[in-house]
Amino acid sequence: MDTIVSMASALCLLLGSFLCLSGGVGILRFPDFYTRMHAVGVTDTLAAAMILIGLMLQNPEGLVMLKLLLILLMTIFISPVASHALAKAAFKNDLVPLSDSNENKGGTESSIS
Amino acid sequence: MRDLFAVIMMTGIFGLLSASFFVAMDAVDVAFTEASVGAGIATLLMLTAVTLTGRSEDSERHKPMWALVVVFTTGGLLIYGTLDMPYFGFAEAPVHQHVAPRYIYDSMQETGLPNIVTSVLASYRGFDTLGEVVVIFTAGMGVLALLRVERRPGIDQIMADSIFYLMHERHLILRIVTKMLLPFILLFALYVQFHGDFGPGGGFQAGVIFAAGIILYAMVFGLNTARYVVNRTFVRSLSAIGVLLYGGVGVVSMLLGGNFLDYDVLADSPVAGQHLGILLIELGVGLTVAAVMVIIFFNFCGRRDLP
Amino acid sequence: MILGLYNYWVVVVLMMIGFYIVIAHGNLIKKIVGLSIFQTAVFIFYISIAKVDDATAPILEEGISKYSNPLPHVLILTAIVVGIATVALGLALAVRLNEAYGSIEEESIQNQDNQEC
Amino acid sequence: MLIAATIAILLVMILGIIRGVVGPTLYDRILAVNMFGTKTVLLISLLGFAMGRPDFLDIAIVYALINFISIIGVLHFSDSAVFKHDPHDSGSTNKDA
Amino acid sequence: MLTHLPALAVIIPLLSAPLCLFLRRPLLAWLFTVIASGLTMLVSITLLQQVMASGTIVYEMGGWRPPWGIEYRVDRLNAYLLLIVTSISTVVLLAANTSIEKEIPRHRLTLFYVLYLLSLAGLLGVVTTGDAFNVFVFLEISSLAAYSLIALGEDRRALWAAYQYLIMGTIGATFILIGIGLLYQMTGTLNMDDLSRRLPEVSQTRTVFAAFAFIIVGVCLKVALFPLHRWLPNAYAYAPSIVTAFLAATSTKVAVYLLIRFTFSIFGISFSFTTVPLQTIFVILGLTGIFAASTTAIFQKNVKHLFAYSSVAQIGYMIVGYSISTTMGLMATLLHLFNHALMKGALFLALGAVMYRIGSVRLEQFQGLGRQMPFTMAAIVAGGLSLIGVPLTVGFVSKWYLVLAALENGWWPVAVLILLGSLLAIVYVWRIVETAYFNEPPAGRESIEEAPLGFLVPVWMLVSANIYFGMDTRLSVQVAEAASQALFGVSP
Repeated sequence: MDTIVSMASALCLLLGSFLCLSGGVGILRFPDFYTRMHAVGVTDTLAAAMILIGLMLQNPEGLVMLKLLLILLMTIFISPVASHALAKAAFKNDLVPLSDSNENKGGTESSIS
Repeated sequence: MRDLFAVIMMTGIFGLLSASFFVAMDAVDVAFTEASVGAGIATLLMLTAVTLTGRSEDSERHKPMWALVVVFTTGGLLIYGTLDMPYFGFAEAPVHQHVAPRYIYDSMQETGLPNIVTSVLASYRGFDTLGEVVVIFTAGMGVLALLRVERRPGIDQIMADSIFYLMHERHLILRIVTKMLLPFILLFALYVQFHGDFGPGGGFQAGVIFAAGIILYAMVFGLNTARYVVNRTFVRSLSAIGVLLYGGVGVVSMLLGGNFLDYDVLADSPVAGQHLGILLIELGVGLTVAAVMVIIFFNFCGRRDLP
Repeated sequence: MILGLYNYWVVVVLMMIGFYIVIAHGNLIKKIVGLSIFQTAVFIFYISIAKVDDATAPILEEGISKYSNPLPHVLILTAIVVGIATVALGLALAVRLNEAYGSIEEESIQNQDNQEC
Repeated sequence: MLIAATIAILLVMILGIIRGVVGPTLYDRILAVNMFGTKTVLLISLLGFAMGRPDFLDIAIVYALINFISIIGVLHFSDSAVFKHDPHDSGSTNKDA
Repeated sequence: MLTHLPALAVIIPLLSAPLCLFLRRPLLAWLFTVIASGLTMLVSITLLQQVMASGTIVYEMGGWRPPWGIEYRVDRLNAYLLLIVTSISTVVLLAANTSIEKEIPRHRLTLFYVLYLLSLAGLLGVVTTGDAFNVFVFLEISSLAAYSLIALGEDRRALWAAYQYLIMGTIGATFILIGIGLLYQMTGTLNMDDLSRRLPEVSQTRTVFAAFAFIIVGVCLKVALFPLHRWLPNAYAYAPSIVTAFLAATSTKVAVYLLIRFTFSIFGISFSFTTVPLQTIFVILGLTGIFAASTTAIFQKNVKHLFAYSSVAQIGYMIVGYSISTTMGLMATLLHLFNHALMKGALFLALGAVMYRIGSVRLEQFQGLGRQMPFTMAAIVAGGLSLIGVPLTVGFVSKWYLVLAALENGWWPVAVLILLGSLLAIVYVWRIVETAYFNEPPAGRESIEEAPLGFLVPVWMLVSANIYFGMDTRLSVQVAEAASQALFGVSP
């Protein structure tokens, strides 16, 4: 039983790390803000959840478990909301998404800083 | 980087990074504070200031030679100074031999708290902490003296049309999530306040988190709504009451025959007295810090909507 | 082994970056940012002093005998508060300066002052 | 496993910092900060377990909260006029970011 | 209650500040502040008497023994400084109600008093404490309050001055923090007394040397020693008059105290003056400071600026006396601390009176003032004479001892230069006298009256103290001598 749980924990952690890394590569390599946002916003929540579940499976005692659960809940709530608000704000402030007709790498030229 | 917003974003990252470093260095209490202050409040304040002053840095960047010389001399001197220092993490260093062992081995008997940082902060070096509270109080008063806007008729209307209002109208999802989170944040602040004796945390951190909750509320629901909830005069008095509570504990212990801030005399047994004293002064710290943070933030924001 | 000091050297470099920003840059907000970096670097320095190898955070628990030094932590808690207080006041001054001079650049403010004299 | 996950997260943090430094738009930086914040939460939780004292998760909670608040703060101020005014519209052609 | 005196000296102003916030009426706040400051003065007088009679008093904060807890340690030097700070603060405050009603908007008056009390408490804390880190905390309290107080000035340049002061002051404080950290690293203690006992073992290490350098530079920033004085003139010139009078008379003095405390008590005389070439550096800097600042003062058009530069020059004298590093030299410095506080307090308060009547302190505005405001101008002249060092004023006493100390050491060139510096002081004081007494008042300003009593009483209190202590030197010389002998370890 113990081995199964620790295996599951390791698996979750591994998956989480992989998702993290893919998100990291995404934020670095993708061409414009919205695609980067997509890469990070999606993987972030799941990766965090995976890692936290992996930690929960490490059999901590009550209070720690509760705190982990809280963090998990908060990430699940906060992360998508933040992404949503961010994308919305960017769009409102005239950041044009990259499309085929638009060869401009890395967002709109006007906002290079 | 000439875009000040970008600079501030990076400062925020720096704050987060140094806070993780503090965790790795076993300084959990410090990490707690740095996270809420360095990455949270300080960033927010800088952002507010930048929206008030303009975003770009437009002076010609000339690299003054003298500055480089000064910096290299100081840096060189410091490096030179480190050469004779005990190595990093070396347990036999004088730092770990002279004063610290007593805190580690005896504080449990003397104050009855498992969190050594809290017992040193609140009891052994309680006077420093009184100074700390007064520093933050001073900053609050200073900001108030600099930025306070006299309330005039009509200004409320202008404020209602301000961007606070716009924000309020626009983000439905944010509002709902904030409403859900807010009670939790405030509850968590209370937990940090009273759990500080056993785990990382204490009055200062709790105050900052509490203030952060109110600031969040102000940002999402508008400054006016927030002002309606937390009255200005009340917050001002609160900041003074916190300091007075702290000092009052000291004065009471003086009247009961001990030295200033000597909590031993507050109750029948020294340990119980220490418990009571630490609880009270942490409460004082929390009150002042929360109130001052709110004062600072509200005054910065209130300044922006001047006609 | 002189490498046992590497941690301090990194801190020194950080400090000097902050210090350079404070004294060399002309933008008032940036100066404040530099000041806060400078101070944070000093905090890291103190916390480095407190670290003991193989020890853990100074919160007593059964079964643990080695703790890091709690005193620098206490000092830095106080110093962080002092830091945020300074930052808040500095920013408030910068805001007022911007209202009074219409600029947050050192040079521009100096120039306006010199004209007045 | 904990160590591996920690290293992976540190790596991602570095990638995030690069994005934060490179920009190019402000929203990229905000995104980087946001991601950095989430990763810090995970890092702290992992460190707690790796150091054998997992009862310090309070810090991670604070991080999550503060992260949220500061992102909201940034967005909130992004509605202001100063924010929309781009520093380099008017003549200056400096691109040293 | 007598045993609690050292703590009370700091706690009274510290806790009065938040209480003062509840007083909405400016008059009440003023009365309250005066009472708090007066009480503190009584406490420090009693303390000085006790210390002179029975030696050092130790007070353990929180009841913890020193290296673990924070200790308040009042010896002769502290008690002397405490008396200077509290008495000047009280006298200056007497004029506050009249002065600031014209200079500060009404809704900020209460805040002004709160900040004033905080600044006072911070300075007293720095002076009394026996713990190195506690110094940093209280230094920041007083500095933060001082920045805000300066920024309350009417002129927009006050803001700029406050900002510059903030940057320089914070750099200084951070340097001190680094220095304390390095010391702590080498000794493992923060208590001053304990530090002085544990330092000799490690005094030959490079770390302690670096710590010394950082602390000295940091403190010198606060002292406004010559090349690091840039923040001072503007800060003094544009702050509200009361603030200028208070800060000019106290804050640099407290910084000089810190310098003495760190070098003499903590690092020890032999380390400070033999291992490090501090003596030569400081004599040169002090003398250049005297000449550069006095010369600049001569060309100032704003009288507040003029006296601010003169303050920088006077700090030069203190530093010279200090770096002679004999009992006599240190005694001269300590005397000058006291005397300079008296002179500058009187001068800046009198300028406040001029500001109150005319609304400006530019030199050309002084025309004809000799006849229009005779008492105020007489006070300025008396203060000026004291600055020059004319016999029968306090300025003479300290310069006399300073020259004696230099001669005793065989440094006759220094003695000559000190006297030459006084000649420069004659020039800038003469400029004011000339404008005020030998010119007709400009058109349209014929109806200026003498300053109100609210000003004249405190100004003349300080001026008469100037003259009294110039003639009857027993009290000040006795205390200063005892303090400096204690620092050199000579039993009196």
